[in-house]
Amino acid sequence: MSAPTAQRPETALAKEVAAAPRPTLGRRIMTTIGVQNISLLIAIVALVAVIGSQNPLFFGIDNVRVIGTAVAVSGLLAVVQTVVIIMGALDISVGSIAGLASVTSAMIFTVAGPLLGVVGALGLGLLCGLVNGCIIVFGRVNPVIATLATLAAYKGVAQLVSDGRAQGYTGADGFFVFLARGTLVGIPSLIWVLIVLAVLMHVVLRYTSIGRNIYAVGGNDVASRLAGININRYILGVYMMTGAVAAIAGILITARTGSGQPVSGSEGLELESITAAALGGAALKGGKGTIMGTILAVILLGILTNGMTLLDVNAFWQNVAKGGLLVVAVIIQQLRSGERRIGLPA
Amino acid sequence: MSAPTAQRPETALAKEVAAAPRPTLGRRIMTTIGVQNISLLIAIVALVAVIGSQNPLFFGIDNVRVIGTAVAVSGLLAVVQTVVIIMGALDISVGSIAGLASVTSAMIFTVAGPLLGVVGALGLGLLCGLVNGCIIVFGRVNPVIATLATLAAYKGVAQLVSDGRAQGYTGADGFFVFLARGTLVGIPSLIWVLIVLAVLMHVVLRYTSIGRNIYAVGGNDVASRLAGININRYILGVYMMTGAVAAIAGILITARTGSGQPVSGSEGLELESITAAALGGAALKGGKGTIMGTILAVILLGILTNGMTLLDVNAFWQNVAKGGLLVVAVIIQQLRSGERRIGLPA
Amino acid sequence: SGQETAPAASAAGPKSGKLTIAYLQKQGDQQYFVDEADGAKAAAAELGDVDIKVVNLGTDANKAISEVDSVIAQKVDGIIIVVPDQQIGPQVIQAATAAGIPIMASDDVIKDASGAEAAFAGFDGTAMGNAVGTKAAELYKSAGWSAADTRILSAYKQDLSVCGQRVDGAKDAFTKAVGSDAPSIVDIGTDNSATDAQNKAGAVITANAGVKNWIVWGCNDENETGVVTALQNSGVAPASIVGVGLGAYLTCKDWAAGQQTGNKAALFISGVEVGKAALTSMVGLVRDGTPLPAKSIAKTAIVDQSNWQAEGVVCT
Amino acid sequence: MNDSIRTERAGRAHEVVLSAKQIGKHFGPVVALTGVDLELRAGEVTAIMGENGAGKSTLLKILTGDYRPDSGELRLGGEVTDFSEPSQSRAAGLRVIAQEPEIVPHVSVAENIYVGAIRSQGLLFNRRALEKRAAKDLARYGFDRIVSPQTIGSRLSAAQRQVVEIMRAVIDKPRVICFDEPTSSLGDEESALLFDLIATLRDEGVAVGYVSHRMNEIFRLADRITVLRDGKLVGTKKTEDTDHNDLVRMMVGRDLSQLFSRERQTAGEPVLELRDVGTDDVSHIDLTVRAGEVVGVAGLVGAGRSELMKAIVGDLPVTSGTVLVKGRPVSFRSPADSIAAGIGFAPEERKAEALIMQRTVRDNIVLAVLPKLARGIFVSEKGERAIARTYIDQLRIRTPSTEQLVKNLSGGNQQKVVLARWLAHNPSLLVLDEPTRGVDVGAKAEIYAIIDQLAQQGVAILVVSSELPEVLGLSDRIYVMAGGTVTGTLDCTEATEESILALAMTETRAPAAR
Ligand SMILES: Nc1ncnc2c1ncn2[C@@H]1O[C@H](COP(=O)(O)OP(=O)(O)OP(=O)(O)O)[C@@H](O)[C@H]1O
Ligand SMILES: Nc1ncnc2c1ncn2[C@@H]1O[C@H](COP(=O)(O)OP(=O)(O)OP(=O)(O)O)[C@@H](O)[C@H]1O
Ligand SMILES: [Mg+2]
Ligand SMILES: [Mg+2]
Repeated sequence: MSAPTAQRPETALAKEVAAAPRPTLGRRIMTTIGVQNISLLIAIVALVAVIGSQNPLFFGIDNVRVIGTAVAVSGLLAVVQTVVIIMGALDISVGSIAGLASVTSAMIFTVAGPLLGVVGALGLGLLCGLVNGCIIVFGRVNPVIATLATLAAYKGVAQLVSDGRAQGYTGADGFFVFLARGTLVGIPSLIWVLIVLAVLMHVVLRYTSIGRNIYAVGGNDVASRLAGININRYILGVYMMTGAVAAIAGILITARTGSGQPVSGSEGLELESITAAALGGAALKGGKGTIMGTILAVILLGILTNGMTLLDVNAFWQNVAKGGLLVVAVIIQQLRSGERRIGLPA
Repeated sequence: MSAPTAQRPETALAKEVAAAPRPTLGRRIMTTIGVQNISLLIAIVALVAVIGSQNPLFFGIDNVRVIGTAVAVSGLLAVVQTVVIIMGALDISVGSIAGLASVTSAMIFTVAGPLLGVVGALGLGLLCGLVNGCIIVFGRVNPVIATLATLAAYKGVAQLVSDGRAQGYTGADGFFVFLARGTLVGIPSLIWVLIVLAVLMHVVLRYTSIGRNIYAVGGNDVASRLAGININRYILGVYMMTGAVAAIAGILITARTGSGQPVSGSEGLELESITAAALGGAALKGGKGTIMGTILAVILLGILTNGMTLLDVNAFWQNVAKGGLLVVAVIIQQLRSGERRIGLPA
Repeated sequence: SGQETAPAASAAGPKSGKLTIAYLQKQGDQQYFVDEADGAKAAAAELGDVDIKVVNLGTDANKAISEVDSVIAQKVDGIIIVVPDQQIGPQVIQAATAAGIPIMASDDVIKDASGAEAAFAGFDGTAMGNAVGTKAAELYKSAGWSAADTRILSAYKQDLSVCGQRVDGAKDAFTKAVGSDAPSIVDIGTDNSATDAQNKAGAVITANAGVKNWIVWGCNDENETGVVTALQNSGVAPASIVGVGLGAYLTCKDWAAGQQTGNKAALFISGVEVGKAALTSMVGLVRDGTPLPAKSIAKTAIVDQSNWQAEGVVCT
Repeated sequence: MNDSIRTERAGRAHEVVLSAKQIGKHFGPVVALTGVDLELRAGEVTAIMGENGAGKSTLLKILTGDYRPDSGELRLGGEVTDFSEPSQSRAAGLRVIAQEPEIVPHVSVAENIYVGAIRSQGLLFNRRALEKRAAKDLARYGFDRIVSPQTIGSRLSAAQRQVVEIMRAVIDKPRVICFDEPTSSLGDEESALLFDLIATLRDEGVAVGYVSHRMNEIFRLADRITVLRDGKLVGTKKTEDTDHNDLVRMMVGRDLSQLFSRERQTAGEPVLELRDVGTDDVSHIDLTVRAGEVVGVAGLVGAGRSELMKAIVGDLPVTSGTVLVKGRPVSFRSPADSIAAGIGFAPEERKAEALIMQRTVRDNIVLAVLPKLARGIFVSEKGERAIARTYIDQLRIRTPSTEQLVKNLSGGNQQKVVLARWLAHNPSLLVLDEPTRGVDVGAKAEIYAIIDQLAQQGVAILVVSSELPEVLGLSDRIYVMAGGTVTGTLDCTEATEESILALAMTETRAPAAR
């Protein structure tokens, strides 16, 4: 049989497609950064202008470093939380894992040196992530409940191993001191850790089949499975990765405070990371989000906190302002997308 | 009109539908309570047996009252959180609203008496809920982000009005004392508040068009909208109702502690309420959940906390045990449903 | 400390046999309170036939009420409580008195509805602050700094009333000791963790460029060490920092390692001692009818690099 | 509903009840409709036809107030209306049965039917009464044999969902009712019920709009036919003034011929053999597909065809019997295994099972071949675009670019994206479950041509279809299923619609209990 339509004349549609104008440079930059991110950028610029006009010290290189190091820990968690959210899940236990890793890294370090301290904490993080993943995949427990439960459990374990006390002293160790205060090419090592991880995740998500499949699983897990993706493996893998990165965050907490903290410094990081990811445009239903957006959100939140403290805003007003600005930032972002104002936004 | 198809021959399919057997009594009880709830009941019974065998005081009527009053506040929030979750959203700001209501009720009470104190707090709760709803519906902000933001904002407002300190003293006022310690037919008034609200919500959800529409909106908002449900109105309504109930919870906190607490006593209630709702079978994707399940989960969690202190379990172990038991309870629940172990559980 | 009998103490008569004492603590997962519970347990073991039930209240005033109800329902013989918020005092005392169970406050004073204080063991927040402020003033004066190029950084969780009492106490004692020409104070709102203190202090240091010398105190050791670390990270020499910690469990780490540090001193309160004292008094009341001493003030010490070990600070 | 009200609301025969004038709508750069007129008359069925993406669904969504038009005017019963919400159009007596049925997952069929229309009696609503009413309404149109009022929404099959969607619209007797491809997921039996229902509505004076790609339905039902092309109105004709070829010309702007001619050839080695295969839902299946052969699977809705296909590709477990691929016994533990073995599977429900709605056309097309395209783990976006472009051209997928989100494509074009995914995979066995659901005549011909081409290249093809002409036209051999098992095999030379139906309605044992 002859394919009856093979020689079809060009239709209007084909022409239409062909005639689509080449995007201008401005448009191309726009699409690379993304519309959502542009609103974040605008928000950041506005905030910087306001704060800087009140106190020019804000622009000091020192202060930029302060902001960078202040957001490093929560930024790490926000980056991995973004990956988890893109996959359509959530990890509420990241803070607890960080605490557990912080205290164990310091304890192992005390008896066996920094290398084993780091390796041990990372291993523990991977294990915690694996446990999360297994509870979810094989126990069929909703990710929120599962990680809420392990939030409590890992925290308990951290307290048990440390008897609730800060453990060890890493302030005299070269490696930990470098992590806490060292710089490379003028950039503090804490910030480097965040940059390296963020770039890595960005590349994985955008340019590898692994990343693509994570988006697919989050977008429609049934379809992904039928298209040959081993979705269980992805869920386990992402949770393990998250556990490992949370452990890195824990090691950074140890380095910064000079001792292993079972709870202090890591409580509440889960909400912070979710806030940053969502503000950065990750949809909690899965399938959507970018590392770029999350990093911009982390920066925005970091500047906000730093600026308000710098301007000596009372802590209570800081809460109000933070909540208010968060809402405004997201509203601007959403209204730009021109969505209809009906029902629950994704 | 004559049914045009009445005389068509019965097919295999028709028989299949017609032949569905009448359920037996046992089955009908099962379906009324629900399979999920049965696992919760089993978990409760098991827990009671274990704790009671270790310490017979557990069975004392006093202790039952203690458990009841201890879960009253978090139970209230869990009940309304269930409604929000059924509608496919989340309200993370409930704890903050409770704190704000607690402190304002005490402050208004101090100058204007208990009635105005309660009315004022309720009004404030409604307002907070309305603000949440408006941000979500008209600002197009994802409910999680929106209420995360107002969590901070309302907390800040509570701290500002109270300067961060507990306010007033309600321990000498008849009404507040009745709320805190009074009983009716031998049942403490705190428990009555929870019972009344839970029954009310149960009835609304199961037996009124409002409730059925809430399930519909949560299950499929497109279908609901196309079917003519004004979903925006439902979202606003549910958030306002949630704000009001959170305010009641705040008033109870005031009554119990004898003073208005801006933060203490209400922090962390959001996670507790979500945990209870989810453990009770509410699906975070919306459209599914029952008040019965949530109440059973609240009881389970209350018994767990009470039992562990009764048996003098170390606070650190309590965390581990709580996390572990939560996982086990949900796993049992899920495995009974015989779902395939693939992908993310709902 | 006086010898009058506290109001709640008359509730119960002598009792023989096994005793159960409840020790309810706010922030029971913090090192100081863990120590306190350990001290109480040790004293219980020493006294014999005493069961001790430790309950963690977190920072939750509502949970405190629930747990008081709970231990009353369990018919314990005595309650020792560290309240998360002193405003709940009347409710707590009322509940215990109604049940005929003797109650005693630990670490934070509580009053009943008429304003009468319950028996107390420990060292209250204002007193802690006073000790810190006095030490800071002493170090400030001996350093010979001028008020104009010195700032005081006071880091604490602003919605926690006990924190407010501590830093207010420090401020009062400091100004009293230094006089009118005291350096100005910058409040830093934190979540009581060392990392947050570090982050927030970073911004404050930026805002106060040009300041030469710094005095640091806070609600706990986390706050104080966090701020000192931020100062040192921003290039301030340890010699230009007077940090006075509260608790000594983190400041001791620098000292143990022999580091040059801005953490110059710290107030050490032995939680173990407080726990022992509180429990011993309570058992004395229940078993022998010995009235509770109205105030047992705990042994405290200002420690520094030279004497922390001798004073009994345990550094993990 | 009260009869007097009904007569009052339904218009006099042939009176224009709903008119749309000069409707325009665009989505960003995509122009979906320009200057379209439509009239729906009382007591008449007006068919709306056009290729995939012509703008039919968009037009209907404008009628319900789901979308607001950029320009133009709507009149209902002579009065200008401007619906901003579906609730308003509903109140005005206008219903549209959407192309993709929207089901509330965790509530019963009864509640699904009355969603948004549940009224409390006094304070409370009566679940029993609602179920009874639903049962009565279902029975009135004969749909009681297809779905029971107690079934939970998430457990409904595609056909059952469609029935619920239809029932929702008809329960309170609207003045205007529009169907958007209602039969695309229905079998012949259900379709017949639907046609009876539409006839009844028409006779009662309701103005009916009907969108479908199936010519025979159009000629059977429609009084008038409105044709759209590329978002523009081509024209409206009375059914008796037109014929098949004329309509096709109007729709695609040229003639189409030879829809069903297949180049049959001698089949090669067996690619897939099922020997006494059983799963939870089907049992005792023996089936063979050879290289270069097109094998059809026919049956009524619920016969277990989709379950069998999912078992073949490893999505559902095979519980008994043997599956051989190219002569080797296999036991796939997941679709990944079957894909690795060279099998491609386009499932029945594109929205739920096949597409990632919020991702681009490119992402969706390359999903199954991503590992092949990748260098190591790194994907090549250029390569992806090239592949996507190839299949967009080959299948004439109407999309402004490879980067359009799939959720913004019309239903038929979404279906083509699914097919493109599996063509890109280059399989040796292609399993297609209802491959032409919602696909227009022109595109259907293209898909058939592609199936034929693939078969000639030696690909083994297994097609499930509820459209008998399609099965008959495509297949070399036809398996007919009923009640979860194969009731007969027919060769293309002997098969007729009648012989298939006879086998499909064979009484079998009750389906396996679940
Ligand atoms: N929300 C949207 N955003 C962007 N484009 C859209 C959107 N909805 C529809 N379109 C485009 O509008 C055009 C008309 O789509 P419509 O769904 O009305 O087609 P249709 O005639 O119903 O086709 P089919 O027969 O395939 O269902 C298509 O090109 C489609 O891609
Ligand atoms: N999720 C489900 N839960 C319960 N029963 C189901 C479910 N999905 C399908 N079924 C039932 O399984 C049986 C086989 O369905 P299947 O989809 O395989 O039939 P089919 O022949 O492909 O028909 P269709 O044309 O509807 O796809 C039917 O009775 C159907 O109602
Ligand atoms: Mg369409
Ligand atoms: Mg099927």
